[in-house]
Amino acid sequence: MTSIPRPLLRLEHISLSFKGVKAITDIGFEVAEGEICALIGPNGAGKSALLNVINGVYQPQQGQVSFDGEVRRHMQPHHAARRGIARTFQNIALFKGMSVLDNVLTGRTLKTHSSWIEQALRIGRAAAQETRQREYAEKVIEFLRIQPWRNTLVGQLPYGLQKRVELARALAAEPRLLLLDEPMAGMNQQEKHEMSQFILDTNREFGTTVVLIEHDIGVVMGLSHHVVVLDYGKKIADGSPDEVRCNPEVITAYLGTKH
Amino acid sequence: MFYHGLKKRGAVALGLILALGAALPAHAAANQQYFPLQSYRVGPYAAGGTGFFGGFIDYMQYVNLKDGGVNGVKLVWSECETEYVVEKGVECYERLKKGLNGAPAAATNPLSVGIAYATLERSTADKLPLITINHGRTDSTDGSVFPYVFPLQLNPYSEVSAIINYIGQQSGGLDKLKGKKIVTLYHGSPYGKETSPILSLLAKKYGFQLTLIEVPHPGNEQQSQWLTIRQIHPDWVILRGWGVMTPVALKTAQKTGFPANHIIGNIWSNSEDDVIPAGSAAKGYISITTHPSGTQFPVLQGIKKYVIDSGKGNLADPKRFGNVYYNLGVVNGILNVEAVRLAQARFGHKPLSGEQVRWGFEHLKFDDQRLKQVGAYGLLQPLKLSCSDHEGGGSVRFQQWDGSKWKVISAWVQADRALLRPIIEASSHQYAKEHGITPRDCAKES
Amino acid sequence: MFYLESGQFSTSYRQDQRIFRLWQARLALVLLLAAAYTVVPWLGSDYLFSAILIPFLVLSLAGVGLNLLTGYAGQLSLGSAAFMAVGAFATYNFLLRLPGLPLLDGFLLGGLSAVPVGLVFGLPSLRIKGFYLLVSTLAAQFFIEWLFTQVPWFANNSSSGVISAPALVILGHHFNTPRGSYLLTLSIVLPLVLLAKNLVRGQLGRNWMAVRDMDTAAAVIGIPITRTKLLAFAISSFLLGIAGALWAFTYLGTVEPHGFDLNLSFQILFIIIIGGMGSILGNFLGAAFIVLLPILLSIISSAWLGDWIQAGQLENLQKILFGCLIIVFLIKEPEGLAKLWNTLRARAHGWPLSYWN
Amino acid sequence: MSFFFEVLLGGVLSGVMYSLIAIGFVLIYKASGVFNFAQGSMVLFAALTFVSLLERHVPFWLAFVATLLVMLLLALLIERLVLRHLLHRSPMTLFMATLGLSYVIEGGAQALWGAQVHGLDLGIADEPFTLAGLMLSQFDLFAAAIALSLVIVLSLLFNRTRVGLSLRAVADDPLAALAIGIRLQRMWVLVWAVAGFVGLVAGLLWGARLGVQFSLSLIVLKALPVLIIGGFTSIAGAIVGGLIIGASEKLAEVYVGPILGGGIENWFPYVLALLFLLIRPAGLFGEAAIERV
Repeated sequence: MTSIPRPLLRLEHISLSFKGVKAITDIGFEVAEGEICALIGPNGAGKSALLNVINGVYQPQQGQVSFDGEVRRHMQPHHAARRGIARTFQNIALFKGMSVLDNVLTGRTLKTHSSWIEQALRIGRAAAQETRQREYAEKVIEFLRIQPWRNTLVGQLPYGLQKRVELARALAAEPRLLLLDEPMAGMNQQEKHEMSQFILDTNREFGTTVVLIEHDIGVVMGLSHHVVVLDYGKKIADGSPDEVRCNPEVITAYLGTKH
Repeated sequence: MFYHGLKKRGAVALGLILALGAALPAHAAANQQYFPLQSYRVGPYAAGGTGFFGGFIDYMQYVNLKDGGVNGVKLVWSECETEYVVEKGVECYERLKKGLNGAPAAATNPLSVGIAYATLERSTADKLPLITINHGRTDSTDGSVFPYVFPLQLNPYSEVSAIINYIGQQSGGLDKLKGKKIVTLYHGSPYGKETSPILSLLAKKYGFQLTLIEVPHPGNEQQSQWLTIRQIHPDWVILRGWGVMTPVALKTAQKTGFPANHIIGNIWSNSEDDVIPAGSAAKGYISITTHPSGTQFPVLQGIKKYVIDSGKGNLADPKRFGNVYYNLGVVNGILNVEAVRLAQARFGHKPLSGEQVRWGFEHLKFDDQRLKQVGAYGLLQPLKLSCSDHEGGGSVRFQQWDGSKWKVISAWVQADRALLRPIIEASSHQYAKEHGITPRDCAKES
Repeated sequence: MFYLESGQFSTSYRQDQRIFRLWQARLALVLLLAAAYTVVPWLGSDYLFSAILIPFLVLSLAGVGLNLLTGYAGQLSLGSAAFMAVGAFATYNFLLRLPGLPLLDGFLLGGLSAVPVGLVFGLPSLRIKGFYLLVSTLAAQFFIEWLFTQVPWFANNSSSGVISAPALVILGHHFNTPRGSYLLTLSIVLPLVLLAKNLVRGQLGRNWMAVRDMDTAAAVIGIPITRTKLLAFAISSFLLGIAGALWAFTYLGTVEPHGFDLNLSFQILFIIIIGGMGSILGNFLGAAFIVLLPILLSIISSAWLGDWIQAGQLENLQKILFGCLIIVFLIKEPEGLAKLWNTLRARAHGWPLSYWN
Repeated sequence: MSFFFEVLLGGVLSGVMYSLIAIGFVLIYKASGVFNFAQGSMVLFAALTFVSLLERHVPFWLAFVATLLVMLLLALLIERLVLRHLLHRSPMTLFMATLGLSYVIEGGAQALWGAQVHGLDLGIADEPFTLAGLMLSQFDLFAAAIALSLVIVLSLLFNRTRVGLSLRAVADDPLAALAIGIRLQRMWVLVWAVAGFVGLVAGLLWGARLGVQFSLSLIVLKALPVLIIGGFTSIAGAIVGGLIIGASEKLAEVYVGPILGGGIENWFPYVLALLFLLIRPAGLFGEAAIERV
């Protein structure tokens, strides 16, 4: 696929290895503002590792990530968050001891500017902001239709709902780039359908750019504008769903014939 | 037993106090004088508490059974476990100070520096004497500033002064102290440090070479300290121990080859419970005491006859009868009861308020004749208190552990109280200043 | 009467964010406070004040302090007493060496001086977790205890090393009586607890819990881990510092360094375990429990089994009981008395429908 | 100079005692992931039971065996009543549970045997003799020998026997161990009982030193830094850690103490351990815990 005029995210020659074991080898691709990009590939292809590189959980040995024109080799997670990158995790990383509402509210942390002293005394910006955060959180909760569980501890929710709450927490941060690590893993068709709807709506209503990892090819093809295929930590295809679908390497990779 | 009955009803009453959070209406008192006991029979220092309060209770019991109380006023008491913990001590003080079924409290006797400090100002405010026999706040010796506090017999300063005097005797005169090496091994706590300035002062005065070494609380590791001592090679080691520290010190001394008969233990390192755990290492160890152990004294025989033999004794373990802590309890009992008796002589033969008993304490006077009357000659030192002197005695005897029991090896050795007085007054007056107290004029006191 | 609360709907988030959403709760609170300031001081006895209410209030505050750190931010600490000691000795010295310094400012400064200490011993928490952190907090415990015993200056060179309460005077009004100390303590503790409550229901509180539950995720959503943890240590030791000053001056009156030993730290930890980790109310329940249980036990026993169970054995019994309770709570109700209380209320709401929620 | 070595040696030898306590921790931590704060009170309980039996004229070995049985019973109860119900809980929770446990055991020990101090004579003299200009005591050597043989026995137990193998399996991965049919509960009982045994030995040696009494339970506080330095999972580590702590704290007390006013032994080991933590969080011999993202 030809270079995009103004990509929101560009990865160049990213290589990552743990104690000598290569997880990612010289990968580079671009994600345009406002598109939904899917990362696919067999297990251990290095998809999650790549997300972790993008929002700074891992530091690549080589290559650089540029987000919104800003180039950096080393990015700390909270810096990534500040720049507007939010994400969900493959095995849910919610705050189990807190209610759904509180979990979503933690997503607002970067939007809160009152000092803790103001919060303690409930003076100045604190009270007003608390209310504003609450309003926004409620908006997200409504948007993802999880109002009934607003005050339930997330630990007690079923898997599917937890995935939704995690998405809600990510959205609460009003991200420009949303990284979703297998948002539909372990869901039945019905749930997958709903989740895809949420992702599409998010993308449309908030214009959020999305990079997601998904195994269900059907869902991927239906959902994304742009697909990147990884295998053994290398990029083997990159393009529109149709282009990728008929790419021989991809087929072999998926049919698993030796090469 | 009838006083247990009292105890029960008293406790129920206390229950009510708790429930209502309101003061107990003091209904007409039976003819009784009450002693609130902040005792401790568990925890690290249980050995001391059990012995002391055992002796104290047995003596009061003895007075009840033998003479039917003091001039017909029965002695009653109830215990409250403090576990030697200050907070609990305060709780107990507050719980018991109101008296028992209208029987007014005479005085409190917490055998604990910490609790004594924490209840010192309360006692003064509540007009209830606070008896800290052989311990407590040194400057409370000055009764003009501390009217309600009585460090009877011996305060910490007198303690060390007497020890130095004894060492002087041993080396043939205080002038011979010059150039002697003395190490003081002290418990790492305010109690342990309290006497350091006095020791330094005496060191300057007599020109002996003093080294102060601290043992961190609780003191169950002293290898390094004793190696240092061995390095110094002192003539004497003064042991200012507490609880486990003393036996461990003796053990470690043996281990590092320091002779036990050149270690002198202070007043809280002088009981059977301090040496028995050290086993053979304690043989020859010397310590001071304000009262010999043993049961030969008439008063103890009396207690045996009236209390122990009739199965009313307080001790669970009869072997402890007549040991150091038990006898301290008996001595403490004698002093308290005598104070009540003196106060009754002045205010009438009836239950007295703490304020009245205080007068009794302040006029305590034991000469040999009186000591013989109460059957405590040789057990209790002659002493005389006054408005300005709430200590009274200030002399100790020295005892040596022969492996199975303590042997008294000296006559009464007096502390150099004249020397200490100005220091004490300086400190007490500072206290008076801090707390806006105007000292009583003792000339006016009768 | 509980179902009276039905039909109270929050019509704005402001309303919904109230600490006490229901008018019944608010009324109860007002009545409670009114009683605490009028009826109790009027009826109460010295014993009630100085043996029950004051320690209860002080320990509650200390519990809040530790709960912010351990219950909310998830940093286990056994050094609470050390920070209390710093508060007490600092307050003492400020009031001693700056004559004319108002009493309350003294307490405030005491609390503030505990903050840097808390930060220093909190720093390792950035690298180490779980009970490894115990080492750091225990180091604090022993070092501080040693320091105050060792350096006579802290106790104004008094040979006994004991510090005693300054005159508790505010604007010429004396608070040295038990009743006065109670009112003083109450008026210091309540506002501080309110502040703590505001913190934990605000953004910082949520960040603390986030760090407690999963710090990697917390970092990813932009919570500054270092800052959040250190703030927990700072604010916690501030509250503990003030609690320490109260402990020394409105409760005991005099205190020596060993008064702030490991056992006190344990006690405070037990308060939050029994009362409920991650709950403000819990600290009060836990403190009440830990203050009252021993007293009730000893009174009951001396009242009814006085003869055959002696004081000593009772203490052992109580020790055993405490231990068992700790374990039982950890097993059955990790969220402590606070949780039990809430379940009870939930039941009451449902009444008479017994199988409500 | 010889003084320096004496201090060093003395420190090393009291370090041996610390190691004895620490081993108990390591065993339990290895097998059940519990940092057992109650180890100290177990030592107290074991020693108290033993001494009280002796004082009731029970012959030495009988008393020893009887005490072992008591410790076994204790382990059984602990597993039944506590551990079993705390499976899969956070280490913090488990730790606090053992805190409660220590209260129960201390209270029980005193309720059962009373609070007075007991002397204990193992018949080994603690008098010094000089060897190559260095002062030693038979007792120290005896203690060291005991510790050494204990380590050998334990490592044999762990590496040679079938029980030991399954123990290690449990330590490595409880679930897998369950899967291959190892009875977790039984293993825990076993380990706690062994820890009880170690506690008894430690209790006897310490008791002979300090007299058997309440403050025995306080030595638990010395073991924590030892574990930090040695690592929570290595018996060898416990030994080495103990020696390091023992030696360094004594040297510090003698050479640094006077400058600071003495009595620094209580906190010095912790500061030392803290430095270790910041430099080598896993301890000398412990396996570094890797955190999954």
